[in-house]
Amino acid sequence: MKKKNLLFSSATTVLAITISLVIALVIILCVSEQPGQAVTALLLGPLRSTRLIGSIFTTAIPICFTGLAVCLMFQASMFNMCAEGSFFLGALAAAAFATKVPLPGILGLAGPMLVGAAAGALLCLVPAWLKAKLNASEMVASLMLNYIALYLGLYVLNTYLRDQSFGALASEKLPDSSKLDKIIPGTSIHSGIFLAIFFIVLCFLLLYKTSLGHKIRTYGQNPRFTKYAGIKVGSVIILSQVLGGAIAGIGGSVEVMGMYERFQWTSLPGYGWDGVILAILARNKPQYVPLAAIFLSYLRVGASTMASNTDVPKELITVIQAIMIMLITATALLKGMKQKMVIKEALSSGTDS
Amino acid sequence: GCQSKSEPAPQETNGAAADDTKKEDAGEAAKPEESKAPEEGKDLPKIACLLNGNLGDKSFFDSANAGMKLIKDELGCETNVIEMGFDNTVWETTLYEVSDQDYDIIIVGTYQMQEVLEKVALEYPDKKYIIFDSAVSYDKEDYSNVYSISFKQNEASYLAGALAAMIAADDSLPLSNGEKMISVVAAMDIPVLNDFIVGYIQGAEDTVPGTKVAVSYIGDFNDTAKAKDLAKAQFNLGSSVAFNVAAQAGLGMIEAAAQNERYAIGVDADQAMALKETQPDQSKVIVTSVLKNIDQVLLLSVKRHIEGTLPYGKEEALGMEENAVGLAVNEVYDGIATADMKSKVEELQGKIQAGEIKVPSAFEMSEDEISQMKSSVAP
Amino acid sequence: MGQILEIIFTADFLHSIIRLSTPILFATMAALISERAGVINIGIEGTMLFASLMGVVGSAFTGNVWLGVLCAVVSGIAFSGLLSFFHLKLETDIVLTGIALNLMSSGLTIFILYILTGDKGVSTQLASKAVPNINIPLIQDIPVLGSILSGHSVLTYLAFFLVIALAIFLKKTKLGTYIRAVGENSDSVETAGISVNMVRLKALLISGAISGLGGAFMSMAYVNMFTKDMVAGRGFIALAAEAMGRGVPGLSMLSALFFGMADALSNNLQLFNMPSELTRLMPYAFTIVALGIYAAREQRKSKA
Amino acid sequence: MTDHEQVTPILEMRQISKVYGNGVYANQQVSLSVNRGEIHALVGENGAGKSTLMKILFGMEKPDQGEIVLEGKTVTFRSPQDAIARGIGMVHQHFKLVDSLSVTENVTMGYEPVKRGFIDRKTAKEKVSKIAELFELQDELDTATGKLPVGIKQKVEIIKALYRGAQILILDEPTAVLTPQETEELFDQLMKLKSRGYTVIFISHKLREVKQISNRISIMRQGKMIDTVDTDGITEQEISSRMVGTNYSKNLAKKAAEPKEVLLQVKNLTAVGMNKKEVVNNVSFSVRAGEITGIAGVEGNGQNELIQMITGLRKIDRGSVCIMGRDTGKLSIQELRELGMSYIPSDRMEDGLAVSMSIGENLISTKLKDRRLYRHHLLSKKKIRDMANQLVRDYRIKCDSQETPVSMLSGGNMQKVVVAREFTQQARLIIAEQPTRGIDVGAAKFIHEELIRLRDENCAVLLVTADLEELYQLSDNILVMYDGRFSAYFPNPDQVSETELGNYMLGVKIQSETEIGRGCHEEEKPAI
Ligand SMILES: Nc1ncnc2c1ncn2[C@@H]1O[C@H](COP(=O)(O)OP(=O)(O)OP(=O)(O)O)[C@@H](O)[C@H]1O
Ligand SMILES: Nc1ncnc2c1ncn2[C@@H]1O[C@H](COP(=O)(O)OP(=O)(O)OP(=O)(O)O)[C@@H](O)[C@H]1O
Ligand SMILES: [Mg+2]
Ligand SMILES: [Mg+2]
Repeated sequence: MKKKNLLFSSATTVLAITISLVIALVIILCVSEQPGQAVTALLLGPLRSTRLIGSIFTTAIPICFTGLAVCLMFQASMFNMCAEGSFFLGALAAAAFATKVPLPGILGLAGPMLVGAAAGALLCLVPAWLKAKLNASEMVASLMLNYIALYLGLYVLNTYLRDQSFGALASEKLPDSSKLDKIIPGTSIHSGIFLAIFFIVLCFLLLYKTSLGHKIRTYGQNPRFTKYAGIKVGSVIILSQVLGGAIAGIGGSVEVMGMYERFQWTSLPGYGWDGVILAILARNKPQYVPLAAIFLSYLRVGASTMASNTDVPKELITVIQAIMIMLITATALLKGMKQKMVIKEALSSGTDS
Repeated sequence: GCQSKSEPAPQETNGAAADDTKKEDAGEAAKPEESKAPEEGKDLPKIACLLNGNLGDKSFFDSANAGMKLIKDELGCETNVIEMGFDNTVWETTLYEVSDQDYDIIIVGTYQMQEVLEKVALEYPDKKYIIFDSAVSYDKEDYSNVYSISFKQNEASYLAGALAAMIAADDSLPLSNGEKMISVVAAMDIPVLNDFIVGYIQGAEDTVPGTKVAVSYIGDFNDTAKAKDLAKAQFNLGSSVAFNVAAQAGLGMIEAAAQNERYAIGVDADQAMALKETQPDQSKVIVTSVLKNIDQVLLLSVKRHIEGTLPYGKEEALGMEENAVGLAVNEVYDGIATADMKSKVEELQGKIQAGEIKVPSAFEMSEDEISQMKSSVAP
Repeated sequence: MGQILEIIFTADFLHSIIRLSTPILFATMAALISERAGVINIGIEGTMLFASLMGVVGSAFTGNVWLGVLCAVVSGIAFSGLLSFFHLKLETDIVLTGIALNLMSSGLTIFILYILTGDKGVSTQLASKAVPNINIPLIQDIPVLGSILSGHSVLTYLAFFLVIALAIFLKKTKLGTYIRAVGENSDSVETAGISVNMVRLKALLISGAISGLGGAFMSMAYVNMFTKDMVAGRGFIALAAEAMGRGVPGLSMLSALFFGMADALSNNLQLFNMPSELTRLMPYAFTIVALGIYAAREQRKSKA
Repeated sequence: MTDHEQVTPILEMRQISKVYGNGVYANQQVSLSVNRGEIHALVGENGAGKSTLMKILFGMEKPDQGEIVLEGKTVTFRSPQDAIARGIGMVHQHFKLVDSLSVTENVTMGYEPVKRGFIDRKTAKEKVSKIAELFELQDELDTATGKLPVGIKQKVEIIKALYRGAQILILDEPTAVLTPQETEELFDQLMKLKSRGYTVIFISHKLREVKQISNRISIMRQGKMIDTVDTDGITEQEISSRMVGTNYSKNLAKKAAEPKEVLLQVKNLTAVGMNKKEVVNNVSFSVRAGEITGIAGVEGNGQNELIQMITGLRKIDRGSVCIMGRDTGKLSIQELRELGMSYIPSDRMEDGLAVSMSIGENLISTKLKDRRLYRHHLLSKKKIRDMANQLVRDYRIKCDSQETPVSMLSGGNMQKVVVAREFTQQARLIIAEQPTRGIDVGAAKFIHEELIRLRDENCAVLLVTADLEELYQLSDNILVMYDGRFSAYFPNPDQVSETELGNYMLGVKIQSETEIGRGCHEEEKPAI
C-alpha cells in the first residue's frame, strides 16, 4: 500500500509536469513568430554556456532555503506565507549587520547570517504567536506581514542603511569579508550552495529523526491528537514557524552575500512564493527540495534565455508553474486508475480488511 | 500582487504612450544632423543595448529603445536590444554573455548596472561601453573604455517648479486656486528622483517665495492606483499643480488632476501630446513636461563614436544645451501659461544655460539637506 | 497633528474612504460567500487582478464600458471556475490552489498585456473606457452628506447594494441556506440529498463574479487603466475583513470600511512628510492588530 | 410476527462488492434481501461491512460490483438524492443535522417549498408538523437542532427520512446512544411505522435488542454475508458465535475489588459552557487504586466535559482535581501523563490517533521521551519498528505491518492501537471513555480483560460508558450523571436494575446529597 501510494504520487508529479510543459509548448506555438527558437531556448537554452549552467544553480540556492522553510511550516499544516517577508528581512538584516559591524574572517559571514536568521524568525514569530495564543489565522496574518516586512524594511533601508552616494535606493557595499566567494570560475556559483545542502540535511533530520520533528508532523496530521498526547501544542506551532522563518532569513542573507554587492531590493523578491511552489513539488519532503529547486531554476533560466532571444515573454513560466502546482496537488488526477488497480488487487487477493 | 521580482530600475519617471511623439521629436532633433549622413564604407560599430528592466515603461527603457532604432535607421548600425528584466541576478551573467560576443559598443543604463559594469568592463578592456544615467567611478579604477552619461534633470525641473509656482499663485487661471501650493508625486525616495524634486522646489521658491510644496512617495514604479490616491489627497489639500516624478504610476496622478480639475506637469516625454488622442481631457491639464531625451543622447554618442570624438574614460553631465533635458513647449502650454510666465521661464532658462543660476542637485546634497529642504516648504 | 485632524473631518476625506473601501468591499463579499460555503478562497487576489485586465481589454475592444465590466465578471467567474475545477473535481488543496492561481494571475496578466500591446507595465495602449460616476438626485443636494455619498462610481453603489443583497440571499433563499449549511456541516447536507460540491461550486462562482466586479472597479473606476499587480493585496485584506466580520455581510462591510479608512489616512499623512514607507504599512498593520484583537475576543468567548 | 403472508422482497442487493480507496475489501459479494414491511436486523463485528453495505444502498458509496433491485427494478444510485428519490431513507449513527438550523429547516433541507425564489417557511412548517405529530414533536419545529437532546435528534432524523418519502428506513446503530427508556420509545415508534407498511433495516451490536425488535436477521462477518435467519429461530448465543465465527462466552472472570488509597480526587468541579450554563456542576467524587468506578449517563450530560477537565484537555472553571494527591490545576497534559495518568478518548478518530500516520508512529507519540527509541540522539527506525511490532503482537492488532497507516484499520483495530499505547504507559490512573464504542465482541472482551488486569495490578480505573452491559460487567461502583450533576452513587452494581439505573440517567429519580457523597470515599480512606 505504502509503496503504491509513493508510486502514484510520483506518477502524478511526472504527469503534471508533462501536461504543463505541453501547455507551455501550445501557448508558445500560439503567440510566437519564431516558435522553434523559443522552444529550444526554453528547453536547451540553459545548457548554452557554463555561465548559464552556473546560473541554474545560483537561482536554485535561494529557493532551496525558502522551499525548506515552507516545508517545515506546511508539515505542521501551518499555512504561513511569511517565508517571503522573512527572506527579504533576512537579507536586509544581514546587509545591515555586515555594513555596520564589519567583522573579519568567518565572523564576517556567520555574524550577518545569524542576524538574518533572527530577523526571519522574528517575523514568522508574529503569526505563530497569534495562532498559538489567540488562534488567529496564521495565513491571513502572514499575508499582511509580508507587506509590513517590505515597508518596514524599506523604511530602515532608506533612513539608516542607504548609501548616500549611490543613485538607487541601496545599502552600503558589503565588506569583502561578508561576501560568499565564487567557487567556480566563469560562473557566479558561490559557497552558499554548501549551506543550502547543509540545511537540506538538517531539515530532513529534524523532521524525521527528532522528537520535535515527530511532534510537528503529528500536529500537522491531527492537532487534537497532539494536544491529547500531551505534546505542548503551542511550542510546536511556534517552533515550526520560527524555524521556518529563520531558514528563510538565512536564505536571504546567503542570497545577498553571495549574489549582490549591496542590498538593493525595493519590493518583495518573490522567493517566498517560489518556496511554496517548491514545497509542493517536493511534497513537503526536504530530501526532494534540491531536485525540485534545480528543476524550477532550469525552467527559469530557460525562460529568460527564451525571453531575451525571442518574442515570448518569460512570464509564460509563472503560468506554467501554477498549472504544475495545481496538477501535482490534484490527488484525484490518477484516482480512477489507482482505484481500478486497488480493486483488481483486492478482488483477486480475495478477503482482506 | 504576489511575484514581483526585484525592483524596476530607477526609471527617471515616465510618460504615457510616447512612441509616436518620440519619433516625431526625434525627427526634429535629427534634422540638423541629416545633412551629414554616415559616410558609407566606413565600417560601422555593432551595438548591443542591455536593458535591466522591461520595455513598455513608456519612459526610460522605451526611450533608450527608440534611441537604438534611430541609430539603426539613421546611422545604419547593426543593433540589438536585450531586455534583462528586473531580476538583478541575471544582469551580470547577461553582460558577460554579451561581452563575449562580437559587439563593438555595449550600452547599459541606470545606477543598478553601474557596479556590474565596473566589474565586467575591467575584464574586457578592448570593448567599448556606454552607461547612461549613471557613471562608473573613474577615480577608483581605469575605465578608459567606458563613457558615462548623466542628465541634469534638476535644471529642467527648476523651470517646471518656477512655472508651477507662478500658476499656483495666479487664481485667474481656471484650474488654479491661487493658494500658492504645488505638489510632487514621486515613485521613490531615491537621489535620481530627488534630483527632480530638489530642482522643482528650488525653482518654485526662487520665483514665488513661500510657495508650499507637498511631496508624496508611492513606494514603487507601477502602482497607478496609489499615485492617484496620493495626488487626490494633495489636490484636496489645496495643491494647484502636481508634478509627475513616478514611472507608469504617474499616469494615475494625471488622471487625478483631470478628475479634480487641477494642473499636472508630465515628465520624460511630452505627455500632453502623448495622451492627446487617447485621453484628451487628461492631455488638456498637462501644462508641460520635463523632457529627458535618452534616445537623442544615445544617437549623438554613437555618432561621436563613429567620428571618433566620444570621450571614453570620462563622465559627461548633459543638460539643456545638449538638448538632453528641457521643458515641452506645446499648444497646451501656450494655452495655459500667460505671456509673462513664458517670458519668465525663458529668462530663467537663459540664466541656467549662462550658469548664472546654479540649480542644486540631489547628488551633491546629503540626505538631511534634502529632507530639510522638503520640510521647509511642506504645507 | 491639528492639520491632520482638519483633513480627516473634511467631506473630501470621507468621500475618499468610500472610494478606497470599494475594491476591498467587493473582495470581502467575494471572500464571505465562499467562506460561508466552507471554502476559503485566497485566489480572490488573483481573480480580481485577472478580471481587471480583462475589463480593460473588453472595454477597449468592444468600445463599451458595460461590455467591459461584463467581460471582467465573466473572466472572474472563469478564473474561480478553474479554482473550483481543481479543488472540487481534482481534489486539490484549496489554499495551495488559491496561491497557485495568484501566482499565475500576476504572470498571466503581464503575459497577455505584452502579447496584446507589447507592454509589460501599463495598458495605456488600450483605449479602455471608464465606468461613469453618478450623482444621486436627492442626496447630492444635502449639504455635507451629499458631497460624501454622491458622485461615486456606479460600481461603488453596486458594492454596497451587494452587501444587502447577500444578506437576504443567505437568509432567505434555498441556495443561501444550503451554503450556510454546507459551511457548518457538509456531510449532513450531502446525506440530506444535496450535492455539497454543487453548492460549493455555485458559491465559488458567485465569489468569482463578485471578484470580477472588484477587478472591473480597480481598472475602470478606481483608475482608468490596468497596471501590473494593481490589486496590491486587497484580496488578502478582504480575508481579514471577512474574518473580522464573522461572515456577516453587515459587519464585514464595516471592517472593509475600516481598512478603507486606514488607507485614506495613510495617503494624507504623507502630505506632512511622514515617511512614506511607514504610512504605507499602516493599513496592513491595522489589519494585523485588528485581527489579533478580534481573535482574542473570540477566544475569550469560546473559553467562557 | 403477524404478517407472514406478505413475503415479497421489496429490496434485493445482489453480489455487492466494495473496495475502499485504501485497499480495504469491505463488502465481498454480499447479497441481502429485505421483505416489505419487515424490520430487518443487520449484525456483525466492527468492520464487518454493515455501514458500507448501507452506505451503498443509500448511494453514499458506489459498489464496485453487483446490483441493487428495488421492487423488481434494477437501480443504480449515483448519490443519496437518487436513493431518496427511490424511497430510501437513512439515519446515521452519528447524526447528520445542521445544529444552527431549526428542526423544520433540517427536515426540509433540499426539498423546501419555494415561493417567488424565497423559501416558503409557512408551508414548510405545515408539511413537517403533519409528520411530526407521529412523534409528538410539533412544538419543537422552530428550535435549533443543536439545542435538542440526543433522543429527540434521532426522531428528527427519522422525520427527515419520512419527509423525503422514505419507504425503506435504514437505522445505523440507533440505540448506541440511547437509554433503555429512549430505546423502548424508539422501538414503539418503529413498530408503529412497521404497522403503516414501512420497511426498516436496523444495524446494531446489541443482540438483545435485535432479538426484541426484528423479524429477520442478516449476519455479516469480515465483509461477507454469512446468513439471513428468522429471529424466532435463533438465540443470542448463536447469533454472536456466527458473527465472530467462533463460539465463545462474553462473561469475564473478575474477582472482588480491593480498593486502596485514593488516586483521583475530584472536589466541587464545575465547568461553565457556552451561554454561561454549568455543564458540569459542582461535582465531587474519588477513585481508588484497585477499583473500577463507572460513570453512567446519557451522552451530553456533562461526562465529556468532566473527563476533559480531569485529563487536562479543558481548563477547570471551579473546584479541583487531585491525581496521586497532586492538584492538577497548574499541570500540563504532559505532566499529568508523567504523573501516571493515561486516557482512552471516546472519539478515537479525532482525539486518539493521527489516522494518516503509521501504526508505529501513533504508538510512539506519547513515548517520545523514552531514550530507548533513540540511537545517538536521533530516533531510530529500527528501534521504533521493534517496539511497535511487539505491541502489535501483544495487542493482536490486525494489520499487514506496523507501517500501515491507521486509517486502513477497522474501528476495532484502531481502538486497539489506542489501548496498546495507553496501557503501556506504566500509568496508575486509567481513564477509559467509551472504550468499546462500536467495537466487536472479541475486541471488546479483550479490552475489558485488560482493564480488569490493570485494576488488579493496583491501578485506579475511571470508566465512562453509555453501554450498560459494559458498565455492569466492569464497574466496582457506579456513579450516574444527569444534567451536569451526579444523580446517584451505587457502591455495588448488583444493587440496581437497568431500568432503575435508567430512571437516574433520565433524572426521573435523584439520590440525596449524602448518598451521592459516598462517592468521595472519605470515611473509608482519606486522600493522600
Ligand atoms: N471511508 C472508508 N475508507 C476506507 N475504509 C473504510 C471506509 N469506511 C469503512 N472502511 C473499512 O471498511 C470496513 C467495513 O467498514 P464498515 O463501516 O462497513 O464496518 P461496520 O460493520 O459498519 O463496523 P461498525 O460496527 O464499526 O460500524 C472496515 O474495515 C473499515 O475499516
Ligand atoms: N475515511 C476513512 N478512511 C479509512 N477508514 C475509515 C474511514 N471512515 C471510516 N473508516 C473505518 O471504518 C470504520 C467504520 O466506519 P464508518 O464510517 O462506517 O463508521 P461507523 O460505522 O459509525 O463505525 P463506528 O461504529 O466505529 O463509529 C471506522 O471505525 C474506521 O475504522
Ligand atoms: Mg458502521
Ligand atoms: Mg459503527
